[in-house]
Amino acid sequence: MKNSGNIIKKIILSAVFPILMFVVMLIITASNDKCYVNGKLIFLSTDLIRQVIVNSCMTVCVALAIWLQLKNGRFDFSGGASMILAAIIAGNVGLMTNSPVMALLAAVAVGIVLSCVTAFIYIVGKLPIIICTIGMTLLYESLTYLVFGGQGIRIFYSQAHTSVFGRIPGVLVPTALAVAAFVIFTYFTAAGRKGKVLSNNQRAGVNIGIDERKNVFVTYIFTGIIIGLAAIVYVSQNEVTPQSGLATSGIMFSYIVPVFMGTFIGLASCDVVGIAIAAVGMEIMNYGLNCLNLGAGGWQQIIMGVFVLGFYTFSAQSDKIQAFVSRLTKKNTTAV
Amino acid sequence: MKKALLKKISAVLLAGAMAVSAVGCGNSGGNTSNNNAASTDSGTGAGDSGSAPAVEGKKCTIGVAFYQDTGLAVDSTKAYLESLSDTLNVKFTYTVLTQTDEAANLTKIQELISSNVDGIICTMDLGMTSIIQECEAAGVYLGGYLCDYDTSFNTAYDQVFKSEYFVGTAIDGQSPDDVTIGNSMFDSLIEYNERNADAPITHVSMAIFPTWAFPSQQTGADQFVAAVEAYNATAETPITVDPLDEESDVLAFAPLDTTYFAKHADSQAIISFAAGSAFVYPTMVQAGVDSSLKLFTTGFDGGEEANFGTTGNGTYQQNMVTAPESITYPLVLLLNKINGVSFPDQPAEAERISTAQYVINSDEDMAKFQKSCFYTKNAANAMYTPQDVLNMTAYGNPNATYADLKGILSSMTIDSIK
Amino acid sequence: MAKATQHELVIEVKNMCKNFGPTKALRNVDVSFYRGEIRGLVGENGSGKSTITSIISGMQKATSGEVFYKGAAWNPGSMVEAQKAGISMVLQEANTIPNCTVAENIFAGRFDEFSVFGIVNMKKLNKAAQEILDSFGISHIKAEDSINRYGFEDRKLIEIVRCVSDDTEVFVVDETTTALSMEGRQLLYKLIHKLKDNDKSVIFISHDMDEILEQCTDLTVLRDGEIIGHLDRSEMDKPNSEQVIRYMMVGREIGDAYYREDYDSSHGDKVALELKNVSLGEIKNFSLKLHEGEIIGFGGLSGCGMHEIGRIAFGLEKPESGSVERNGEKIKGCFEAIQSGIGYVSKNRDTEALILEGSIQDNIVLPSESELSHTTFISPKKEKQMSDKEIASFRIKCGDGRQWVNTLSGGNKQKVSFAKWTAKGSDVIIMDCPTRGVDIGVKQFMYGLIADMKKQGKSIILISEEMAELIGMADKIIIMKDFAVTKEFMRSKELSETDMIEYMI
Amino acid sequence: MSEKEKVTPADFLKRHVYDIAAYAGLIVTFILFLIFSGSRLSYNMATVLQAASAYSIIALGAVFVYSMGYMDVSVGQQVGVYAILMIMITNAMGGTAFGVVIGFLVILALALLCGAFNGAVAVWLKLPSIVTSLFLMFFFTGAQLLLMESTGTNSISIQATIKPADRNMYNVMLVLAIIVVAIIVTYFFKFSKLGKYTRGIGANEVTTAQCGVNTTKWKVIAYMAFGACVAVGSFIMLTRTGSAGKGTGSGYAMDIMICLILGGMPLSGGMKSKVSSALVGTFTYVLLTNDLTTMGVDLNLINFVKAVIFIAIIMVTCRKRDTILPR
Repeated sequence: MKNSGNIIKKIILSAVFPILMFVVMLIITASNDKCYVNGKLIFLSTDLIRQVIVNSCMTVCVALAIWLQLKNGRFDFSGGASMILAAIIAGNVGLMTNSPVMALLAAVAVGIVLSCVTAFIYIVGKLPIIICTIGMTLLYESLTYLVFGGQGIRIFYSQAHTSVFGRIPGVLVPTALAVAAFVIFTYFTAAGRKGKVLSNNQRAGVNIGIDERKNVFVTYIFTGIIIGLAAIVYVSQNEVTPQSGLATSGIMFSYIVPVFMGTFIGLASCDVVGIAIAAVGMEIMNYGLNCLNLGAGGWQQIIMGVFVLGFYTFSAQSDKIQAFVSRLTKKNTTAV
Repeated sequence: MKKALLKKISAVLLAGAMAVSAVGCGNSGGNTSNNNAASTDSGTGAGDSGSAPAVEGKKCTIGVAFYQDTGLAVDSTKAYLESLSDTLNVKFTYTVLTQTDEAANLTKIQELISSNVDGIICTMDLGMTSIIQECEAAGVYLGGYLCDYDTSFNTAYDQVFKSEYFVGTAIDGQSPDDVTIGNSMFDSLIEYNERNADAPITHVSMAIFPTWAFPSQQTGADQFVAAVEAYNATAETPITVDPLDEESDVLAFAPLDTTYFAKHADSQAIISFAAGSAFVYPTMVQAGVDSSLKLFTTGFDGGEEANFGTTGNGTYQQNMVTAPESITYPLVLLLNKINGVSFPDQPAEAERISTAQYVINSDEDMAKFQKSCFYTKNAANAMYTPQDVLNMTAYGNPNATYADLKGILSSMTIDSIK
Repeated sequence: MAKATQHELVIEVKNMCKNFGPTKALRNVDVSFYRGEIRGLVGENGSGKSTITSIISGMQKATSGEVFYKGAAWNPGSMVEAQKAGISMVLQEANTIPNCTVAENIFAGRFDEFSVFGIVNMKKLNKAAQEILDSFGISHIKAEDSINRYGFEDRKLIEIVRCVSDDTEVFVVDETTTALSMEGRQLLYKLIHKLKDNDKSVIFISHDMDEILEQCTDLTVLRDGEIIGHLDRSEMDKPNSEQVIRYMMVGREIGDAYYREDYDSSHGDKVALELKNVSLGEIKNFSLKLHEGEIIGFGGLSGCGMHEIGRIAFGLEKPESGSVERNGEKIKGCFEAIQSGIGYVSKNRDTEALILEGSIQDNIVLPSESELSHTTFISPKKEKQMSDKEIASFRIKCGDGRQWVNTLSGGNKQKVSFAKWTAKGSDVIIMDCPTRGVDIGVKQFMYGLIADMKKQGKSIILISEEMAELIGMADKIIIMKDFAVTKEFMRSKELSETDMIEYMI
Repeated sequence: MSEKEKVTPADFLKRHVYDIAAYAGLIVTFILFLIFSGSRLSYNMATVLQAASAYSIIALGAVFVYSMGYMDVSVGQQVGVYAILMIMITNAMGGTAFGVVIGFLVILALALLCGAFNGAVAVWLKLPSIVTSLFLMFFFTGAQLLLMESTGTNSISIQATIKPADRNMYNVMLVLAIIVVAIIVTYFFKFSKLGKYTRGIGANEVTTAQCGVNTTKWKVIAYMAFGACVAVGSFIMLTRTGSAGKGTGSGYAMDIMICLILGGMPLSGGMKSKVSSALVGTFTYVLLTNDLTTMGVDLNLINFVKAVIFIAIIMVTCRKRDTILPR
């Protein structure tokens, strides 16, 4: 990313995906009379933009939280659970204080605390990350039954004045913060650089003199911030009920596709842009599917599955990736 | 992915939906006593005697399998049951069933039986045939609550409703046998228009749950349409009803999709037979139409009052819920069985009885409603004292009849709130 | 030996022992290192030279004995600690971090020095890195570039740059030069002499005798974990010094019982394995005929392509063109290779040859399961018999076959990876650095084994970085450089390492 | 190069801490079970047996996959779809015993196919196998929804009798099923190439490959073996209720994973993998749940207690000793 002309070219390359997605969905919907209400094509309603933006913001927040751990070499199951728990607490705080800002602060605070606890158990227990985070997920999920009488949080998002961070323009605030947190950590902080080193050659990194425990802790603090921000968006858009049986990991999985795709698209620019763009593309697709009334059915699941497989297949061919990037446009056409 | 997620948690949301369409609370007009359960002294006497007046029933445990683990409805029901515990000499234990996994439900029931319950109140119609088999095998009685057991009623009537261990069920107001919800929705609409003669609602759209889950809602919708047509025949300002759109108007336990508003662009109000507070209203807020559109819906989640009638955005114009006291029906029947007695007029086969919904149409109704124990989650506001309930049992009161028991279910209306 | 020194003592090792399980890597070693000297450490693999330095520089702990650094007792917990205290070491293995920039590699451990409130000033960092690179005279490496763009050699240099800084007191070079070209070596030589002139201490480990004799000011020879002797510059300058040193290293004249005695390089006529103008990457049209009962040795610097030849011959790498054939059958992959009786002793023992987290028996029988299996059933008894037989015949030092391999010493590990193929009864065995990191006893055993194999008419490809070994064992020695054959030697008494080295560098 | 001293008793203990902790867990839960089941002990035993039957069979199959260090997140949805298909096919064929057989064969074929897919596609496309199973999870979730939507109800029941009327008979049947599967799995895992190779792959794939093992082929076989067990497990689960719905089998994948971890199976696979982990873990897990209910622990607390116990156990069994943090 040295000269700006280069990066612009890259971003344009990346932008191909959502544009393509838009065109494809437009064609599909336009050719389907289900999608016309008294002659108007609902896919092109202003609602499209609102929905895409709102949902993309949610997706971006969660995806960043997942990706921050992934790119540091850890697959963290507990992100979803932390988010749900933070959401519940934040929502209730928000209701009590009747202030979305308080809710946001609470969410971030809780997010950080939970992440730190996870990091602490991970470091002290020296457990394999997946096992450790499965355990923490179970723990946090069980807590959702114990906080606020296990009520979860219902009416936070259904009240216009509390759920501002779930709608335009409010939703842009936490998203922007999340992106900022991610970018600052990855590209500016020492911890971020160390994390990069560790993820690429853990043992060497430690031998050279990086304090891995400290680094993990710092990384988790930033993850916590992002998770908190994701939580506030989530609780502003959804009813949050107590979860169990690792259901939260399902919630997290449901946002992981943009991570895969994002990192792939991101090859053409940087990962944040990639994830954001992937999210937008996905949401355009989702909206199109909704217009086709495939939005919530089995088909949507299957299409998702195909996407996971397809995109991961591409990004997995790491040796050929550079070639892909050069022919990105063509590849995408075949991918969709 | 968002929609996928929603699908994933839809099971939990259904629970929410049922909570909403489930429980309300009030006081029967006849009954003025509102002293706390704990303070009521119950009679004494040998446990199993079925005739002596005001005798204490056999000491027993009853397991209650809820459809979800949290929520106002569950809490107020628990509160009500616990208030009865001492007097009826019943210990209640709770568990939670899933909406979609028979095997899981069976295990839950088995665990209840293992923990030595004498009777079970079940609130989910899933895997009933195997569940009833378990109960028969273990000699445990089973009562239904909030659920119309339509699947079982149609597919396994002999196994379930004819089983001597199934005592019957109280349904949340919409037994497929006598659907009233369509008409009451229509009445609410007309009542609104009379109140707001200057700006009446002339164009509405509807939302229902899938037929496989709540067949009565489809019937209700038809009923509503019919009522509107009858009205239009005479009315000077006719009302248009958008026909049900197979996809967007049938909520598969996932929130309303925003494309709904595009598809019903001219609608002024949504008549939601599905649980609107959980599945319709939030989408309205997200789409920013909550001030322009009105909502008539089953269910009350808590918080609706802030935008009900003339308060707030005035989005809600009608809410419809059921009283937790209706659990008294299966409870009493179970207690009779456990104490080895029955009503003189006990029908041969188990029945499914619909409970009166009560309908919150106006600010006044809402005010009344806020005194109820659903809202306060306080058994002190319950409609029946433990003593009342004991008197409903065949062993607690020789004169008690099945007819009376059925009677209480129809008596729970908004007007019966003091 | 007598070191009437004007130099100040910096490190003193007293009575140090180090055991790896049963094997003794160091036996009561006493040695001192002084400022302003370049101390060469020479000795066969497993003679303990790397062990000493790795203990000094905090990689591992001594079993007994003590170290004094600048007069104070010294036992560092980690390489980091040692480096902070001024003792830094360049390892044999590549130790750079991929996907990061050169600058990040250089300052990986020291980001904090460039950050304010945790925010790194990359400009400053890159600038500093470039300055250091320039000061080392390797300006062709750019600090901002990703390290992936640089080859093995440049990475090695970057490593060196990373661990040498102003406060470096003792600098250990452990067989680094084999990785470097002439140019790279010159850079390194300049560096160590600069350090020496600044009155620092350099410990220099290498197999390259000429290099040692040219660069070092002093020399310490080890054998079997004991100090055999010290030479100072004057002694090193003596004409016959090389022979003397080698004698000290091996302890006897080369060519006695240690290696093969016979010098008949005869072998069967039947071709056991043939490579037909194989090309892969930089290797172009390589051909080779290996006959029954023949030992062909491959020599060269690591990275000369000989290891790749071994992998191709075993079917691990698919040649872009050409073919590998045995008994007229094409070898498409290691599966076919093994079926047709080829065995392969990988140079990366712990990562490729052995299942460390598994028992000796698991490892030995793994290639032979197909033979052991009768209608899907594998009798544990047969397995045990097989592995016990090998354990016995290889005299593997262990409790029993259930002992885990990662609890064994290097030599015994190597025995296990040999045993896999003898158990399988393979007729062609490709050995890649078979005696790397193995003590003399085991070495001798291996050589004996190889000789027997030849007698049994088995064919062997012996790839080795140790020329003595090749001279001692091979019927034919092929020297490679830059992925091409530079010279072939036939077995003869006269053949010496110096003859071969010139074709390698 | 982790050079260690010779094996001391302490080492031995360290190496077997998995099993020790696992069995301890089982014993404790079982004692609690005996105490709290009280008068309904025999009944409750049946309960546990029935709850554990499907889990244990699937877990047994999963041993092959987990011993390679892989995991599968699609089991739950697979079980659901298989159960539904079974019912549909059987009913379509008039609920005859023949129909049941055909139905089972169909799902068996499907299961094997998915196994092959998981194994082979992952290799061909150079994907981590978690991704292929993730794909299968999405795919089967969709399939399950579509199938159920096509029936227009949220629960369909099988018309054939697949469960002995006599409860004891049924329990015996379950016990037999578990034992048989356990024996077969043990045989292939301990006494045949399959087990040895899967463990080898888990411990060090490169080495295993260089020992002439066609890893791709054996991965596929291992996954297919798993698939077979999933099919059997689905059938067993179906016999319990004779019906299936949208959510049938949901959460199985994670439960299986938890069971195996509780049973002391290292998620990294390798030589430490054991068949016993499956049974020990499953019964520990089921007993634990059962105990907590019979003990009358407050609903909202049950999950918390479970979680704490789980963390406690992994703290003992999964602790790594290394200078770097395990990934």
